[in-house]
Amino acid sequence: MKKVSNITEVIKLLDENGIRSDGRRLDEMRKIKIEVGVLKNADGSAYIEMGNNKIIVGVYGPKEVRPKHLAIPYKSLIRCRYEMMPFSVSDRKSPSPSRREIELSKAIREALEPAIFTEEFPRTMIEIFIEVLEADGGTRTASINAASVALADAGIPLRDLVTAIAIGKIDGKLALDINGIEDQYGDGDMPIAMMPQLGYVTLFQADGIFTSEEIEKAFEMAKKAIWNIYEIQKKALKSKYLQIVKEVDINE
Amino acid sequence: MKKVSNITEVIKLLDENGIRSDGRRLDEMRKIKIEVGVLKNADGSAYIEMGNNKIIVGVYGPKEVRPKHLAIPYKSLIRCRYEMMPFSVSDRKSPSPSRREIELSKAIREALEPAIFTEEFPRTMIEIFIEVLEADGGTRTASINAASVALADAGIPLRDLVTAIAIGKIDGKLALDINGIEDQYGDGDMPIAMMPQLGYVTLFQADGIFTSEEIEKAFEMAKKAIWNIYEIQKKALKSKYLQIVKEVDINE
Amino acid sequence: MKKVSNITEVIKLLDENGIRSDGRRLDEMRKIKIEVGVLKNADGSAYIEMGNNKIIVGVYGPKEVRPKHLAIPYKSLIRCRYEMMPFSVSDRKSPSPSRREIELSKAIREALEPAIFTEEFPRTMIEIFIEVLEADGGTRTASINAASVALADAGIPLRDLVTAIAIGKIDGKLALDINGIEDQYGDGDMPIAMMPQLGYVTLFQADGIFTSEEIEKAFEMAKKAIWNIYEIQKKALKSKYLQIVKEVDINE
Amino acid sequence: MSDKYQVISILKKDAILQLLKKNERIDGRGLEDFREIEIFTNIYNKAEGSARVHLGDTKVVAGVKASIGIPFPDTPNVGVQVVNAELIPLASPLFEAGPPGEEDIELSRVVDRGIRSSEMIDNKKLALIPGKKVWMIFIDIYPLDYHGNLMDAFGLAAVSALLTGNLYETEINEDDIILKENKIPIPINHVPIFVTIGKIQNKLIVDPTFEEEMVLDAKITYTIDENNNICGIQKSGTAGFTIDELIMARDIAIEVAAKIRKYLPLKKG
Amino acid sequence: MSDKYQVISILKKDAILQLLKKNERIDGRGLEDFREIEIFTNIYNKAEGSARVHLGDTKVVAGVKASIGIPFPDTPNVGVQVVNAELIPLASPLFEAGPPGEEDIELSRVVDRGIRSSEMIDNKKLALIPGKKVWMIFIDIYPLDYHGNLMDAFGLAAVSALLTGNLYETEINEDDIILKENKIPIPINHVPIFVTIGKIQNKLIVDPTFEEEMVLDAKITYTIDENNNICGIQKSGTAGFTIDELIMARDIAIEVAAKIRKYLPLKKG
Amino acid sequence: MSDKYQVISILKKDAILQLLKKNERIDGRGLEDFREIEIFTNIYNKAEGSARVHLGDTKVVAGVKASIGIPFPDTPNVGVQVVNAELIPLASPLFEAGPPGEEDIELSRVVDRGIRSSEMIDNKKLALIPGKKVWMIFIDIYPLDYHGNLMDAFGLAAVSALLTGNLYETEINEDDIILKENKIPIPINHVPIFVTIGKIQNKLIVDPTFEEEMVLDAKITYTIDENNNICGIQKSGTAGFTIDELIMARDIAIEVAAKIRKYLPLKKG
Repeated sequence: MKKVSNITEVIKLLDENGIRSDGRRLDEMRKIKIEVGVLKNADGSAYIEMGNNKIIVGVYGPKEVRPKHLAIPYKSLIRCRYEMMPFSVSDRKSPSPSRREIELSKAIREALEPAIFTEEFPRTMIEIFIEVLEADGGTRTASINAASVALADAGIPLRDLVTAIAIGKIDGKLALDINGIEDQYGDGDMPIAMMPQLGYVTLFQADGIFTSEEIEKAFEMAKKAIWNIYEIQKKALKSKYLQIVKEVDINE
Repeated sequence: MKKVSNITEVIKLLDENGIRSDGRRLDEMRKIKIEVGVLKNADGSAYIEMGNNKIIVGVYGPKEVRPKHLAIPYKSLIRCRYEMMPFSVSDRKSPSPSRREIELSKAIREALEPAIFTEEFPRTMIEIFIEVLEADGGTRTASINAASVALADAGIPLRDLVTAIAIGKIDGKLALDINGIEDQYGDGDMPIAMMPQLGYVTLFQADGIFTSEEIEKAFEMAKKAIWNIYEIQKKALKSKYLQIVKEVDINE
Repeated sequence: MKKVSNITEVIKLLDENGIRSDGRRLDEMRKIKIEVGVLKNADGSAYIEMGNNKIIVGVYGPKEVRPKHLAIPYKSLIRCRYEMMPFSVSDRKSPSPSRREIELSKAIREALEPAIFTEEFPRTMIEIFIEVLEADGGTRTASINAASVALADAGIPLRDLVTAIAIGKIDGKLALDINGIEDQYGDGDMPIAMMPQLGYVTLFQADGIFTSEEIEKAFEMAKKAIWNIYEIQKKALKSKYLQIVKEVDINE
Repeated sequence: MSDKYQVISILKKDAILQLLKKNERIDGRGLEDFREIEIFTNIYNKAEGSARVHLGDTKVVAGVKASIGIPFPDTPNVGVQVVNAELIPLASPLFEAGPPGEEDIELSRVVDRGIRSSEMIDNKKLALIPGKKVWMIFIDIYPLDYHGNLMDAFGLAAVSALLTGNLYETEINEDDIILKENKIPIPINHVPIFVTIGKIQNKLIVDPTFEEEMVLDAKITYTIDENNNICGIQKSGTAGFTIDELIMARDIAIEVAAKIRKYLPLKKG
Repeated sequence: MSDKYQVISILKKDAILQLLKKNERIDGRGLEDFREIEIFTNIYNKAEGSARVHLGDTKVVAGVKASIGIPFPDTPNVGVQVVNAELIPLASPLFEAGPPGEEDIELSRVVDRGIRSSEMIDNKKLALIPGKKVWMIFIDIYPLDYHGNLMDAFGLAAVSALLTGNLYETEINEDDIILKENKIPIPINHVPIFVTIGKIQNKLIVDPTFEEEMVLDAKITYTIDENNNICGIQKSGTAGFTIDELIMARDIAIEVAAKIRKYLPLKKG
Repeated sequence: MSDKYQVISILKKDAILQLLKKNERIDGRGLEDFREIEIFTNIYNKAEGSARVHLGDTKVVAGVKASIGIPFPDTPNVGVQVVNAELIPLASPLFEAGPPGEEDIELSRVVDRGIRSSEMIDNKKLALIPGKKVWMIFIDIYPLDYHGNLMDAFGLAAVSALLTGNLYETEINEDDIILKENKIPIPINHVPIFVTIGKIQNKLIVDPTFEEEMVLDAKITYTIDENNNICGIQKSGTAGFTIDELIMARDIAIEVAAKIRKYLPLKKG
């Protein structure tokens, strides 16, 4: 439960020096931490902290499709379930899936599927389970960053990782990686996911109002940030691999 | 949303000359307009305006039964779904099916099924979808009038068309084809559907209080109206057929 | 609907002579009446009155499992549905299953299954339907008493009957077979089910606070009562059997 | 219940049809005879009213619960009536657990309309503070053993439970309702009886058993009040009736209702 | 709709792809042409506003209902807007009855966001007693005949129904709202247009038909207001776009939106 | 989870049983040893309290949310406590998405009763305006990785999140509650520990792993407070216990609870 501030008080998202309420510059990202292989049952998994967002993702598959009649003869069926835990937000969320969660599950699935060689595993399914433990603006992009790492961790062949960031608009200016307050009181939100190496945008949404020029500028800001996150994703994957190598060393 | 009238005001459904609030005599029907073949995807379709009621019906089938285990070895399975759109009534109706809609779906299905040669299409199903766009008393009878035309339009062999009308009771008198206000403030409602040529009554319901004599008189009133509507149904079907013939002419 | 008593009034569950509000001693059970074979459709059935509790149980099976994929290759699937009728309690219960009913359905099923030779009927299912018509504390134990008799009536081979009673705690003292008021205003409730001949406890639950000693004492109290109820169960079964024998005599 | 048609054997079906041609029924009844009726009332003490009805082997229960609630905005001065019926699997292998299906809903709505149209409950007496607080009367009906003609058994159970039911006397203290010790009967104006007549080929039969229902072409239920007025009609089934059949059925229903009425428990108060 | 992929023949699929290579479409349209548009408004009289939209063979309806309700605690001074869309089986053999699935929900949420972000409805004028009573505006959208591009048709229907809708004038009497005889237009600020562009291989096409949707790799919907600002974006489908494609699609969308805008019914009041 | 029985191989099952005969377990533990426990608290900042508990490989989270609501009419002077647990498919291929099943519900109800019976939360301190406004405490529990004995892990997570949780201080202004800047600990009276003991043939084992659960005959959970009183019991599984076994299990549970209690986070305030 959040304390409701005096509503007559104006929320100031940007100070006279162009510094945001959490101290960041407009083009500054929040801290990101990714851990790989955090779950034992899941075939692949990852945990991400992106600012205050805390999200865990598990991937199962490729596995048998149930019920069977949903199997697709020429590719793997991708399923994705994005869920916010009831305690992840200011006012407790009911545990049953909200319309927002259902829409985001589809958008995230369609952000990830372009990266998966689905045609290599016909008649199977790959399941992606995303649980938001704490939410603070940008959970869908953080989820995508963790999920593509979890897919890689599951050994599922990928064309590229999928990397995502949101561009927001606060006090009329574009701002990278907006947080919860900026999302709530700002003027717009534009999440973008890309396969950085291949140059494809696989998630692209917006609400709020953007001019044509702002969209182009937003792509520029996003691309830069996405390359940074991409490195963090790869490092996270590598560190798990290195750890395994070390364990093998020790055991020898 | 309807403006709530002053509730102390008495609703007068019949004036001193026996004229109803919408200007009709007790034995006078509202205007009916039927169009056939209004939808392209449906195998058969019809649109009806009966007074202010506006209803569209689509028929699919005979087609494969899903799930398969519901198939009936010796006849076609008839399915019927009667739905009021949320904006079709004064106070917005929730989009999920109400108990009233579920009951009427059954009653309408059992009004139509006697006319269908179901035994000619074993292990198949015929689906009848009824959407009420605007409701003003008598939607179930208007739905039946449109649905039997839509079944014919789908080329499904019928023993006869099914034709329906409601008899109401207002200010203690039987009234043909009652509208919404008459239904709400009147003393009773008795919808009747028949296969006119064959003389079978396939829907018969009532609420309110009727004497034995009133039931017999109601049948007389209904029969007359039903023959009139029957002609309108046939004309609607014929006009589509003629149109097709004309189109063929043109194309030759 | 129950009249709400003046809430400042203290509920006295035990008088100065150790007599309970319904006149019983602490170790005194309520009256039990069991009738066997009360339903014709069910393969086995029983009706129990245990104090004011009135419960009817029907058993179907062993029968084909639906849907088929739930069948267990080496034993019978036991299903159990415990339901309180909306009018069985002070404030009308909604007809949809409550979380309490779902939990008790599981607990009762797991109290009965140990007594059933499930391995004799692989790939079948046995269904136990429990309907509470009037509830007054101890419905789960009364349900078990009736259900094990209904299973026997269905001719399902049992290792032993299952017999149940609840021990409660009122005014700090253990009390046998607590009723609704004692359950509501008392300090604890500990339902116990046993297969008396075999000495196995198949249901054991508690809420409230009990010391280690109280648990041992509760077992002693329960065992005694369970042997009494066991005799009533057997008599009920025998009386139906005798009745059948008599009917046969008469028919000869 | 979509595969009801597979439930009885062709031999039994033939037997029923052959007998009917001779105006006989498989259980020996005449075409217009109903099965033995037993009614037990006020049997469940947590309910404001209750009834168990046996109609031959068909056994059903109904319970009435009352609570104080808010009236509907368009009827501020009358109580609220809710009827709910559920075909529970206890009563038949054909019934499945789960939310009410179209058959459950039709049954409860026909009972509801019959009670409402006959003005059985004196609804205006259920308004406690007009526009603000009214009695809400819930009538829940369940089958225990299903052997045909739930419609009439459900109607009889609901009516019997209402007839013998009680409400707390109330006292109004500004906007609060105080329930007093004393109980008074549910205010009753009229008593509807539900009579279902089945059509098999061109025969009309009263109170069909389960096996007869399996071969019925269609059914018609008339609800009849004590003045022989019709206060409810519901046709069901996949065939039609001629108008003559419907008028004949109405006359049979009026006669049968008068006979069933004698089994009713005494009205309270 | 998971087996949409089986719905059209491989021959038709090939034909579509072959034509597209020559920048042609199976129905003869140019890549950036939309189908014929017809809009009928205020056609259902129980609704505060209504519209039927034909986009080629695709036919949809939208209805607006208003009622007085309580505002959300965090926005006490603005009205409530609810958009609901359901893919009913009347409109296509691919749609199934039942609660809305992810496709229905996505469609209604994109329409909702477009109306909200463009500030189409002057929400502040819907507050009747700030913090206590506001107008709630429900927009329900249904397909009647589905032949592709429900997104744009749904958006156009919702917008047309709002543009031509009416609310009762109100009078405030302490804490009660009195509805007066007179009706006034729903207060409108801006008008968003929804334009969906499909990507097949490396071609961008406007207003895809059902058959084109079956071979699309991905779709992008831009919502455009009358100042050519973007007030909503939604990418869907199992492939990606290059940034250049997205910018090109944006430019096409702005042009197309301007053309579609001419079909809009006249704003009331 | 109905086909759990197919999940582990017969070889593994045999291995477990053979070892148990020698009072050994497949992971090397003694019969009454629990797995390694790790507890992390106050880790999710939107929650009033939170905990992540590792019990060997089993990982679960619990979060506490508080909001101001209306008390139940029959307990006007105490706060409201709601416990919810859901077996999400993230944690195991055996769990399915969808509304809670009987296993989820049993787990949450046993945790709920243990907290309630032990009077862990000082419920009376949660009444803000008696009869009108109280704190509602929601405890939501989820598995992340399921490797046996969710019961004890869920209990430990719920208790740890409550122990370290905080509520806003409140001020009462007539009928309104004002939340102040300051936060105070959730008022705690007692601390229950949940100990589940499995029975395999005639052996009793503490803290069963997933593989052991697959061969268990039955389970018994005792909830133990800091005075070694029993404040909750739940038997589950398809076999029975002798009374001697149940008493032995109780003694083991009391001993184990005392050991687990040392892992608890420090109580706030």
